[in-house]
Amino acid sequence: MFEPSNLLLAVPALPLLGALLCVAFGSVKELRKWAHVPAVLCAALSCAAALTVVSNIGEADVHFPQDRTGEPISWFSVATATTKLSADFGLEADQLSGIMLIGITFIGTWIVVFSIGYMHGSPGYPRFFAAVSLFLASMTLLVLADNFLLMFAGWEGVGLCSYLLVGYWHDKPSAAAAARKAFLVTRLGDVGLLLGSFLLWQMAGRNSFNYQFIFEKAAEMVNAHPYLFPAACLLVFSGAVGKSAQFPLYVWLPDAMEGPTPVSALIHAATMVTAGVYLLARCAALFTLCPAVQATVAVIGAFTAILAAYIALTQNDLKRVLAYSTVSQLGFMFLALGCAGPVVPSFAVTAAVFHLFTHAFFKAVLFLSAGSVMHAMHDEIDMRLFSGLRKKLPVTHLAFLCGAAALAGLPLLSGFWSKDMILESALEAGESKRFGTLYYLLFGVAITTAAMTAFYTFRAYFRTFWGPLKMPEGAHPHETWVMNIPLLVLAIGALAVGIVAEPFTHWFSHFLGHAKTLVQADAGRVAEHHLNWPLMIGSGAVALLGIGVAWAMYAGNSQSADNLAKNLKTPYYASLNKLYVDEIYNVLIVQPFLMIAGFCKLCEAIVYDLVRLVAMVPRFLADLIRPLQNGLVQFYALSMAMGLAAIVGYLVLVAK
Amino acid sequence: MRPSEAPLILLADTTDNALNWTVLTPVVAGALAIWYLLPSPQKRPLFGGAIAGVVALAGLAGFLLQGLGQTVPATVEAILFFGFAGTAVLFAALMITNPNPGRSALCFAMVVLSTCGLFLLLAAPFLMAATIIIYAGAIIVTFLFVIMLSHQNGPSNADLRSREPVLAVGTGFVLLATLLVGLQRVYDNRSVESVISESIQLAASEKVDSEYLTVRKDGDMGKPVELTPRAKSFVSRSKAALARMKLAAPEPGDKALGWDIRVRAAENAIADLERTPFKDSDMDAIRDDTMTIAASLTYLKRIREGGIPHEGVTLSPYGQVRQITKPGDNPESFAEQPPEARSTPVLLEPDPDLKMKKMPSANIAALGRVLFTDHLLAVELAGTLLLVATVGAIVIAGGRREHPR
Amino acid sequence: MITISHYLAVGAVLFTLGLIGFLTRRNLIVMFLSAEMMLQGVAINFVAFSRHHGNMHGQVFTLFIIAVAACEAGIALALFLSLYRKKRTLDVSVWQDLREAGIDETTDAQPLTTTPEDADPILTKAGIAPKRPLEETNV
Amino acid sequence: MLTSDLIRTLLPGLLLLPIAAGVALRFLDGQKARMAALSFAIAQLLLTIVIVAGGMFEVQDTAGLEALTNIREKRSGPVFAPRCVPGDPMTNGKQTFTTKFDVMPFSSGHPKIKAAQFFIGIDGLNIWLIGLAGVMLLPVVLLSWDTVTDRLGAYYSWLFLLQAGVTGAFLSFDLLFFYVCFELTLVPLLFLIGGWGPGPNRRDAARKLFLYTLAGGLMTLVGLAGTVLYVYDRTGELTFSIPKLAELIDVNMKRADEAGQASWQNAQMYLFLAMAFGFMVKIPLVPFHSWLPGAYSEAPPGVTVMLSALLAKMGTFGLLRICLPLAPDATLSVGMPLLGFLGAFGIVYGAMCAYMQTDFRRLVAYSSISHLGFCALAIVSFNSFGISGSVLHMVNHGLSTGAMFVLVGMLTRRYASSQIADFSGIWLKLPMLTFFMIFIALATVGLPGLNNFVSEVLMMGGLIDMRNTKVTGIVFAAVAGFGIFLSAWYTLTMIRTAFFGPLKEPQAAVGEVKDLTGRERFAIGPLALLCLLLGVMAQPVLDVMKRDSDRLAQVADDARLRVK
Repeated sequence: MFEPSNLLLAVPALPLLGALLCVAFGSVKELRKWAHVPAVLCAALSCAAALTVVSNIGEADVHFPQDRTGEPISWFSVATATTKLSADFGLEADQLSGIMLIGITFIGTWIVVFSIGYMHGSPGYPRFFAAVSLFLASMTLLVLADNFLLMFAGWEGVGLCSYLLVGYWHDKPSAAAAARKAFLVTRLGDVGLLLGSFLLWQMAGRNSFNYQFIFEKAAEMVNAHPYLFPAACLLVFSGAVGKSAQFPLYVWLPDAMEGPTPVSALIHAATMVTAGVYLLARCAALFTLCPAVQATVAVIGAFTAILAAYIALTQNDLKRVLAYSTVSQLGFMFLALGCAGPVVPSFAVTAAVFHLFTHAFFKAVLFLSAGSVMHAMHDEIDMRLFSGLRKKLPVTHLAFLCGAAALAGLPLLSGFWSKDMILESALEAGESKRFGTLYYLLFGVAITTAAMTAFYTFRAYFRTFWGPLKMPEGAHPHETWVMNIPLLVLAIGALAVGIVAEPFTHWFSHFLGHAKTLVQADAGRVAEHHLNWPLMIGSGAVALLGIGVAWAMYAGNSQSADNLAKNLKTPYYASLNKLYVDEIYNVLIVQPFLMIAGFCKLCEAIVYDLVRLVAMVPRFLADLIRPLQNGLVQFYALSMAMGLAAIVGYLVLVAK
Repeated sequence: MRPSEAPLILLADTTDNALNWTVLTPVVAGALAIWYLLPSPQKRPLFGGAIAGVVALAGLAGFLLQGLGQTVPATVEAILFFGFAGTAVLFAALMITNPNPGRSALCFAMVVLSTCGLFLLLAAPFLMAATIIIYAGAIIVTFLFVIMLSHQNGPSNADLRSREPVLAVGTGFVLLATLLVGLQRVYDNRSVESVISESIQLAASEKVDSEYLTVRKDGDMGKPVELTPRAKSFVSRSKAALARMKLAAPEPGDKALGWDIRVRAAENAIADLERTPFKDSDMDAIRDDTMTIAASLTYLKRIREGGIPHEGVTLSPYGQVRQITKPGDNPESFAEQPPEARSTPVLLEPDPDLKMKKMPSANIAALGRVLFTDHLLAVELAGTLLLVATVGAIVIAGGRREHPR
Repeated sequence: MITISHYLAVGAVLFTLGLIGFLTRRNLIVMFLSAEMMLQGVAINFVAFSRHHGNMHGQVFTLFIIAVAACEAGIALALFLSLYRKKRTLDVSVWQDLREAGIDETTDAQPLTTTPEDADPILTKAGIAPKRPLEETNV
Repeated sequence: MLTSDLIRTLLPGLLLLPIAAGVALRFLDGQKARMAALSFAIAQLLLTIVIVAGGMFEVQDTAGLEALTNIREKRSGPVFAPRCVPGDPMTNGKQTFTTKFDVMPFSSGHPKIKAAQFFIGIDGLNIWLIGLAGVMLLPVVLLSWDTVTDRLGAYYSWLFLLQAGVTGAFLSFDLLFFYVCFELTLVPLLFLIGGWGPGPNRRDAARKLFLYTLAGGLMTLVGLAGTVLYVYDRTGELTFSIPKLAELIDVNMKRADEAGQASWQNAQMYLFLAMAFGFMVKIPLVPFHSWLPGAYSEAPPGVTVMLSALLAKMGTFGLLRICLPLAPDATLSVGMPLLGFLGAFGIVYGAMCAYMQTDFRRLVAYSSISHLGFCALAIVSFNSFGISGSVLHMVNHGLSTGAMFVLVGMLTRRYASSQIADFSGIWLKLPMLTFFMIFIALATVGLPGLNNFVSEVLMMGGLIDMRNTKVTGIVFAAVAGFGIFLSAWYTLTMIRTAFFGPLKEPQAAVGEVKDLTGRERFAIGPLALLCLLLGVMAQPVLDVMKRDSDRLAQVADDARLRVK
């Protein structure tokens, strides 16, 4: 029963059970306020199961069902003599999934705990926990699935939960709009992912969606389909772009902040948005075969990183700053993924996944702190309305500071190490023959972004917690233990997880480097683990520079920020208005789409009655001969006689 | 030839009996006369219609005398026929042209009476009597009553105008022309006779190759030659004549008469003639073919004229009741004999077995026997129909409302 | 010799004249007489064929024609009467109600003016004095 | 254990019960009619369950079929093998997959001239559609409970006759019987829409539906008759049995020499076009769809459910049952590009139009066009994935769109408006209805774990696997994928407008507006449950249809080789 393979099944099954229990609790009036209990319990148990599973990942991966030789448990399958389209219910935990699992279940559990306090008394309390549990189930399914279709099921499941949770306050129009936007924009990428998976399936001989099966045929596929294969990779990548909020599909993520803050922390910072990173890491064996695609990935990642960072510079909404920073950090991860190939894949991918891992911690703690602030400020999150809260919310302040420092990449904190690995990959990729210059350029972009990151993070920090005390009306700041404990736990994680896991022990990269997919992608190359001191010093300096500027501008009550904004009007407003991307999309995509739809409607109005033209033909003919029906008996008789005379007369007198 | 093709062959047979003067004269003049005389708001001079009517009647007589290919000797029967027929047609024309419905009814009575005369000539005395009693006696009188009941006083729209006179008259007379031409085609045997005589003539002629075929120039001897137009016409007329003969094919049981043999022989001969080109050596074969055609057509024509010879008493088509003699051992030679030789007259001969002592009583007896044996169901149905009609008439006409206005 | 074809020709002429009468004349009774005359033409044909073939079937047919004509006459005259009562005329052209909707009625270009006729004489029911039109009582 | 004999005995009951109900209900009215209709619907459902449950095993058990296969051509075997045929003559206690119920004999005893027969049976293609028909009747009756108020007896009577017609078309294995049922459905529809529709344009909509689809159906009749006569001309066998015709064509196409094949292909092209036209109108594919929005929006809610869930499926079903096996080469050479293009175009066009609709019913109607375009598009891939996916999608779409219309009907019954813009924040007022609406909407957009996902994946697979026209297949798949996105687009937009946001209600139609009653829950609950069930456990369904979809794919493969 407690064999690893069964526990593997328990990892997604327990949260699913939790979700069902939450629904059951919700349907009983007395139990409604206890609806968090099953969610928390199941999340915790799932976490425990996940840890057990990960500890068992050694030489051999953990599978469900355990016996690989027999027929897989089929969700649905159609097979012919030579081909097979089958969605198998097969779970597999390797090192990559293991890392993901820990992040998801551990952080998820603490966020669920935090939610108990945060969501207290809100309408639809059971609904929230049911959705969160369902999310955990889907997300773990996503990372554990051993084939594309099952992964896609989890992929869509998290999308659904995101939709439900962003639209949690469904009577708020902005939340409703944000939910729809989040679902639709990611869905656009998902379609690409589905198509890409199918193309891979087709190229691999139409037999299986299994990762391993497809990866093993990757080399053959590239040779056989020199154009289709990169296209398939790009399609898969488009799925990742949608889910992980990369340019051009990132626009949903800032809007998704309409959801409850724990949701933002869990789904839109720590876990779901990293699914794209996970996917690309998983498919590293495919992507490393297409350098052009890899370069695209890197460019998109870097561009997203700097774009989002630029927008984040001036946002006044605390959660939005964090949202854009999430986008930006995800861009970093994609940049690292895009370096795999020129760099030893296991190194670059490890960089990305490591950043993913640390980012999950510090971004979660940042969001939760922001949530705590919001909770205290009577659901106000506009930084212009409050300041100087460090006295009122000491635990929150502390946690936020930890998270912000880690995010900014202060040396020795977790963000520093992971960001450093990414920069190093980019730098190293610059030495490659193809696209070398490009990667150097991207490195420059990344360094700039790092500086901006430090600046905007601490801008938010200083504006919120420093300066004179200012609070919106009706706010009565308080902190409860149920919210504080998760904050502190995650804050410790944000500080320590980096230095513990990687820089001196290389435990993380060794562990991850053994993942089959990465071994295959490495193709025999070995990653060198060393500390690049100049780079480390440089990036530390850049981070400190950013923080310093922020301190100078916002810590005191100086007018320098306002002066700067007045002097640099164009860049300031561009950033404040998010570079007008929403407006541009509206003009470039939404409006043309609506115009096409309107055109279709117009066509429809025509087509709808077009068939009546056909009906008019007999009516017209009838109008021609209707006068013959004049009601005179003799006329009818005459017509008959004339007809008879004409026919017989023709036959007898005329016809030869 | 399949049975369904027969009428089309007949209708398409225009090699002779095309629309000719004997048909055109009565039809055109009759159409003019009727159109002239039909009631119309415009007054038309009466004499125009009268002249056209007289021409039409004369034309009709001409058609009957000349157009049907039968000579009409001046017998009493013929005089009576022309009298009755003329009266019937004349009064029919008057009936439809007279504006006064009462007079129309009287004219119709005259038509009925004339028809009865024709019935008598056709050896149907009972029908004559019945028609006079029922039609002239009962129906027309009822009509007169109705006419009086609807007290027609003065001119009315209904009587002084005609609906579509031109179209109706045209239609009617086109139909009449069709019928008359059809009659000619079916009953006029002159074309067959001409084919027979021509083929006999050809068979006897020594100049067959110069008249029947193209005249060859010197030095062309031995080369094949084509048919002359005249020869082609002969072949096609022979075909038409044969087709006409085949229309009257006897019942399958009478094949002993040699009908099929003759038909096939003629067909082969015609096919032989059509098979051009010819050589000099074919001349005798051509003569043989024409002889075969002549002999076959003669034979077929005789069978046709004599009706279908079978045993028993028959009313022969030309007014004689004759007893047909048995074909004997040699049916072919029997059929080659003229009809008179194949039967013996029995008219007015007392024959106790057949109960035909006197013509009128014999007619009624025979009619009664047929009615109550072969047509019993129909008689009953007719009786029921009469009853139902009586009830219907009472129901329709009976319920008079108090005041219609 | 008078052959069957002569009789058929006469029958055809009668038939045609009857047809023309039926098509052109507008008085219901004359139309009916025309139809009867067509039947006469047919009857001549039947009797002639009867003689030609030497059997009685043609004559039997004619007999049935007479029977049917009698029925027809009875029904038709009853119908004429009831029609006449409705419109006070025997003109067939006044009955054209079954034409297509929206098609104009066919009327004569210059209708003859006819004097309105009196209603049928009404027999007095026992015990009830007949009602008179108002003008007449005033006079 | 349900034996095939029992099912064979019960099978005509699927037709007779609704007919009997139709006759009986004619004499009832009011509450009595409702209760009687409900009883009949439950009886029909139970009968369907028995037959489908038993038939599943019967259809999967192909042992008898193998024996039959060995007798005939080595590789092929019969194209269709209807199981549990009433009137099966049974040689040696084994099914012969034929019937002896002659209805219209064309000769007395000539061995090669067969009669038109009462030939029904179940196989992998129709068994789930029959199940669908049985399942949908109950919600329809329950939905009509308070949405229809006058002449109830007549209404339910027509409804049951409609059910009989649809079931007959699905069950039929005789060409004439199929056509008769196919067209007979129009008569009840005409009366139901014209007589009980809620709007003022119902007469016009009913007439348009009737004439339009009748015109299409007549073209199909021409095609069907042409096929029968052409086969008679070529093989000397006159038969209306679909399995027999399919087999004759299959075998003779293989045996024919090149010239024979060419002439046969030429004839098939015209026959296919004629046959497919009626089905294209019925589905409907896009240029021939203009009867649909009117009919869907003018019909009473229950009838709309029937229309969307069952009637439309007759078209796609006909493509599989009739067009492909009876004109395989033309279906491949002409049908694939034609249907594929129209289907692909319809997906996008229908979705675009759906987005622009302001009325709930019209929106769902256009979404139906889009989905059925998907179905038709997947059929033309003509491989096992596409065909089984398509058949499954017929069932899934029937369930989800049917449920969608049930919900729309419930909503519009409560309010005197069906304009989407009149509603907002209905979630606050009717949470349970909203729950089901979102659930069904998610099923419609193809969320994994719900039914449409499975069929959509299979259809996508079929399109990608569309052999020998690789690029077209991928383009088709891309369009289909885009269609999936578009369906989310318009559905969620509708949900957002009407169900999210602050509360805004139009004027109530009758009395106070309350959430779903027990009866309504009973109508929609099972449908939602089935959606979930089919999404999670689709494998048994696919297993049952496997043999037949594989065989059809085989027919298409053979034709593919010839067409090349």
